[in-house]
Amino acid sequence: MRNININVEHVTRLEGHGNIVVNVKEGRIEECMWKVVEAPRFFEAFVRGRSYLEVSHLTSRICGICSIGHTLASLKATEAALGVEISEQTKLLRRILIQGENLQSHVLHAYFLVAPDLVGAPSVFPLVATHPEVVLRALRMKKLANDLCDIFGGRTVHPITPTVGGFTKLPGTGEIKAIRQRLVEAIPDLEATVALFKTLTIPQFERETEYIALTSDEEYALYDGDIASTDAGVTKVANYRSVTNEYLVPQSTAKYTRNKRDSYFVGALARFNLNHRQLSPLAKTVAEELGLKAPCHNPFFNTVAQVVEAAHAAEELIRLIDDLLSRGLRRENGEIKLRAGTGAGAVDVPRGILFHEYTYDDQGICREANCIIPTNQNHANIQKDMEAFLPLLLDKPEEEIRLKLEMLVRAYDPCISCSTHLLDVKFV
Amino acid sequence: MKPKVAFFDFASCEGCQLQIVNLEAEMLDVIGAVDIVQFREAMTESSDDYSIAFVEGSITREKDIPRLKKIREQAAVLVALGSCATIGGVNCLKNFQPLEEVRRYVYGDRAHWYETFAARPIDSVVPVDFYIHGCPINKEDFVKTVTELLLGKTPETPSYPVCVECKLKGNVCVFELGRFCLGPVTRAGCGSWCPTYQDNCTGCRGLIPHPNTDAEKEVLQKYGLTVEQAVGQFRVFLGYGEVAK
Amino acid sequence: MTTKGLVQRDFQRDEGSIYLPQLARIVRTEQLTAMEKLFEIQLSGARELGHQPGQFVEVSLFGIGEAPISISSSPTRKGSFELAVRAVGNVTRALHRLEAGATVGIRGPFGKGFPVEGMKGKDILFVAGGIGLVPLRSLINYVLDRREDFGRMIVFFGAKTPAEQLFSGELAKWRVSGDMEYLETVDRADESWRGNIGVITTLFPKITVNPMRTVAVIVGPPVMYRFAILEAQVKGIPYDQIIVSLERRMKCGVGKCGHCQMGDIYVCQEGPVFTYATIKDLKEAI
Amino acid sequence: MSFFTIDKKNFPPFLDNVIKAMDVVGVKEKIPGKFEYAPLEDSSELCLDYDVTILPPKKYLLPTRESLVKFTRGENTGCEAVFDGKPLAIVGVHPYDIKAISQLDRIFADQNPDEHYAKRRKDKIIIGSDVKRPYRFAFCGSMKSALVEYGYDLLLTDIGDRYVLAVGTKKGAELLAAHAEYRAATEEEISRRSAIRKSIVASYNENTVLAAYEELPELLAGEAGKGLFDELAEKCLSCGSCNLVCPTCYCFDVRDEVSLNLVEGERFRKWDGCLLDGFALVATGENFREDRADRIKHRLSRKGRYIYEKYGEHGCVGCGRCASACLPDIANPVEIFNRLKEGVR
Ligand SMILES: Cc1cc2nc3c(=O)[nH]c(=O)nc-3n(C[C@H](O)[C@H](O)[C@H](O)COP(=O)(O)OP(=O)(O)OC[C@H]3O[C@@H](n4cnc5c(N)ncnc54)[C@H](O)[C@@H]3O)c2cc1C
Ligand code: SF4
Ligand code: SF4
Ligand code: SF4
Repeated sequence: MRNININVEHVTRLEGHGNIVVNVKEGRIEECMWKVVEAPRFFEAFVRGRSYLEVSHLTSRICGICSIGHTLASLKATEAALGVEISEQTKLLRRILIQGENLQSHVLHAYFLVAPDLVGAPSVFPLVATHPEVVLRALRMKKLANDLCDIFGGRTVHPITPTVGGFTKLPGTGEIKAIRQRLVEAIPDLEATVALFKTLTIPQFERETEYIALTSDEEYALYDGDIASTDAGVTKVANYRSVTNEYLVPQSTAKYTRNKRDSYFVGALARFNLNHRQLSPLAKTVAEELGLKAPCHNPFFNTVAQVVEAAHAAEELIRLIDDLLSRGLRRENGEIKLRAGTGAGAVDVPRGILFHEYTYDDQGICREANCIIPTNQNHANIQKDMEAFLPLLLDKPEEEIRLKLEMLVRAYDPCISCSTHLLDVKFV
Repeated sequence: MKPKVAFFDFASCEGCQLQIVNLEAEMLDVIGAVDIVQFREAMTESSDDYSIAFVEGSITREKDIPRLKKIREQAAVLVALGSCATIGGVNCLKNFQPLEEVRRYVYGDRAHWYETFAARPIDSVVPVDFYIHGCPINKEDFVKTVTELLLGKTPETPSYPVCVECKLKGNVCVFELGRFCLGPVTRAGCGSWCPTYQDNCTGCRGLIPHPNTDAEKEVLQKYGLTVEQAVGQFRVFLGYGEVAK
Repeated sequence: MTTKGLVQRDFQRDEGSIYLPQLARIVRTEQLTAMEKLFEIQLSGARELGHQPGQFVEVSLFGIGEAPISISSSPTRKGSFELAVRAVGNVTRALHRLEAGATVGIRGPFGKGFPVEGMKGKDILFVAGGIGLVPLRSLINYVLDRREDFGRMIVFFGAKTPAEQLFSGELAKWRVSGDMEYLETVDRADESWRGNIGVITTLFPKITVNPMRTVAVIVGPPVMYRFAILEAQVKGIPYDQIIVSLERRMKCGVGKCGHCQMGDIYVCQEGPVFTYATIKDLKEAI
Repeated sequence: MSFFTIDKKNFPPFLDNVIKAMDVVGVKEKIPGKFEYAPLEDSSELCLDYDVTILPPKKYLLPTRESLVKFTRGENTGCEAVFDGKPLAIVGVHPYDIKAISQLDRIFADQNPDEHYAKRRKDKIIIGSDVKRPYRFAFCGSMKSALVEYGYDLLLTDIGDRYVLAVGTKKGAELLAAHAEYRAATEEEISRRSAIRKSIVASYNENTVLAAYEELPELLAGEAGKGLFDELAEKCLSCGSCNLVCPTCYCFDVRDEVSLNLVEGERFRKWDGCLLDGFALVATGENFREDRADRIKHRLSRKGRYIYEKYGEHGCVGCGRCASACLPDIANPVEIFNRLKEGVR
């Protein structure tokens, strides 16, 4: 009988620090753990005492990769707390921004972080020599998404223009028309991406779990909506705590969550399972071509769902931009009336549903803060998946077990530095 | 012979490393000029044989110090990457609240499991050779610094304030838009990123040499902030320095 | 009050750019001290630079930048010219990494040199502090090569330590030369040093001059000027016969970029050589 | 000097024709109450009823960043000068900015002529426009810059329902002939023009420098104003805004930049400012104008003394941009000159 022990320190090609520990004695699994060891940054603790105008800029620094998501969730929570209404134009601009980030993040994850595993390369850099046209295509699509976020948000990492009630500066119509043209020209790149992913074999593994995502009757929800669960139906964002139920575990500086079962999945696959009927036409055909049918319980298909969402993002962005151009852009600078209050806001960022909640005093100073990020909500599910997946791999060489477990974690596209920055707080 | 380059991070949001990945096609020029041997966020292959180390993030716990010292010993050139590493950045906001209360507030009764001390920039622990400022860094700044290192030139950060770049762009001063800007005492190099989008500069690139911070605080008050609020403006990114005390 | 002769200029003239360097080759290098290195440079076709002692050139290292460097060789020595450079920043350190055969860009000669015509027939007191010897050497060798046109030659040279003495080969010749009275000093001696110890002003009492016939030429670090000029005045040398060469930040060398201004004077155009008379009332000068 | 008249309804078509023929920039409203020079796609974007622009038209003659030399490094090291001049019409330039441009023309042509400036300046067409609304900080009356008689190709004066156009150069006349529907100005229109222009000079009477134009250099001579400049230095941020917005400031830094392959590169110049901390700093660490008070006095001396002593006209055209750009409000030349005048008395 075999002894296996694997200790992957700082799994690579993901954001933040996490370890995989596996210990098998004579074929018996002694230890199988997904440990998160990121340095905690106590984010909520230093948002308190800051003005409502600063909070979204500070919480943006929770995560570099989904800083647009954090900014928008933070603004929505602050606007809910202060009772600020936003215009149709602002909603439209924010939808464009969040689709832009989804496109950028999914292309980065699918091409740069996951594809190397599927073609047996340690990273994207060697692919520059072996598959130059693939790498250039990935870079082109990522540049398009980044440039779009730069135009609409001032900056793709830690955006500048989104602010409470609207935007400090609007993009020019010339810039918008130019980026629209590039989106149209990017469709062939998306089709080539689908063709590439059709040739890659996605590991087969299934484990049924609860899936949670934002949902709305108007659209395939990313920016606005209610909380939907495959096990528990729909509930308002305001009572998000009843869904997340965070708890601490010794092995991780991040907190774990559970709802109806002992873990749940958030992210592209959850959004697909819950809202796939509202996908754009191109996205639906891409799902079919890649063999992704709802409900899908294979966590490795999260990357496939991301490719589907990338196609959706491209088509949706063109539609949203046309809507924006037809309305015409107008300068809006509404006054913000301050009031004491508490409010919660949620958006579905690339890695899953993200909750922010703030309490403000009547001077607009933040007194309490709470953020629950997607990767936090997935830690328990990763742990449960690992415990179910390891037994199927016991006959494989140790190297392959290590790679398959790492690929499992990467499929979730986790953002660990996020998960420990902000930890749920029991109002102690 | 291409110099070997490695990327490391401590307490950070990894936005600065992402900016490097966001160089897109120019990234190919970078890997044409240098050999990236360690970059956990994007690469699995890794080696400890490097001569230039880019270090992102602040030091926030005892456990980080040995790892940072090992990097300093190995690297001929250590470059602090981004505000968390160069000046402490947003992590230092935590330093203004009594440590114990912060840990209890966030971790509740299990606070003792998570050790932490006042967040600090890299050069408060090990000597730093060059700085790439900003939160996030400016992509062109990174390429310029790499180019200058390859040329054997001292990578230069502007010693003049953000106002210079703001005026060169013909921006409307954001003080006239009712905002409170730290541009006059903050190092330029970002192309006055935030004021160009009509938001105020919050000083993420650190103070210029010999800043007249008293005059800046006076200006902030003249435009409507209380003394306490004016000092508070300096705590977002410049919390580690005296100016924010 | 009329605006002086303003005319709407016609900009048709098409000359080259005043910022475009010509390429030149380093033919010889010599490490003078730990910090200073000598470069013998030849223009293409060994063309003469056509400089006066005291003038400078802008040396270009493409990609690094440009730096103003005094011409250290005398125009009487043909075929090439010499620069002596101390490594203090980007351009100067990059220059130190170059060997014979390398290419550099040269612009110039720029500025006004030492008033050699006016010094004919006069006694000359050379006061060289440290790197100040670099531009003065051009004048010293010029006077040596035309020795009969000039009166007495008194050369003071002060260095921090014996190891930092520049052009040691030539100093050895000057110590025994009948053409000049050479006095040297160091701030800090080492065991091999037998000579005077102290700052350069300690050499003044060792000589007597006929003040009306004597021209003092003083070049050194900024801090030295006040004291050396005082000593020259104590000797009775008139203000318009005390000559200095000043350093300022220079980014163009052609009187446009504004960095080298001292009051309303552009050091790169009206200097770097000045008589003390012209700048004694200028607060920014010394 | 020949004068023509163009009815207001014929001015937009004239401008649109010019826009079709060449690149045109003009004064546009950036945000309500703030104006800038920017490309005109259509004559309706032009706004002549403005007080001042954030940056002067100088940026089209001395760009904020301008390549001077292109070079290659390595085996075939080489370099060549970069000259860039493309036809451009600048529309709506106020007299003080026209006077400032004429001064730059002289300075860049003096001693070592700067061909980069000359070539860029050569094919610029300046269509001036007399001031309709004086800027509250402007003091052109005191700086002989309320009106100009040269330095423009065409100069518009609004005399109610039509413009009187003064033709400054052959180029201006040709432009009119090629693109405009216009006629010779009548005596009556010309006299209405000079009446309006007299009122423009008078409109600056509330904001004047007490000392006479020729007296300013004395106010700045020797140790004058020591106490005043020390007081201002306390509040000065050394941000350089007063230099950078000024139409007559032209100091520049020169830097090299190389692409990542370390072969192709360029030497460029970019705007600099004497108020900036490192302006006179050399490699050995010596800063020849370290003290803020000296830097402030140096700027004022450049504006009210040094250029006058060399060119016979002051280096300040009284536009008031530095006064509004200075956050601590210590850069206003009117206040400084007047306090020097009082101090002296
Ligand atoms: C007329 C004239 C003649 C000269 N002749 C000679 C000569 O014959 N031989 C000679 O060796 N030199 C000579 N010099 C001096 C020489 O020009 C300078 O040493 C040279 O310009 C330095 O250029 P660099 O690129 O090496 O330094 P730079 O790289 O330009 O040095 C400045 C660098 O130091 C940095 N810096 C900023 N603050 C400080 C500080 N406080 N302390 C130190 N550095 C700081 C700057 O940011 C910049 O990066 C002369 C100068 C003049 C004006
Ligand atoms: S404007 Fe200020 S806050 Fe914004 S990037 Fe530049 S230095 Fe940082
Ligand atoms: S604008 Fe005002 S604060 Fe800035 S450098 Fe000029 S005088 Fe000083
Ligand atoms: S000094 Fe001030 S008022 Fe005079 S021209 Fe310059 S910006 Fe205008």
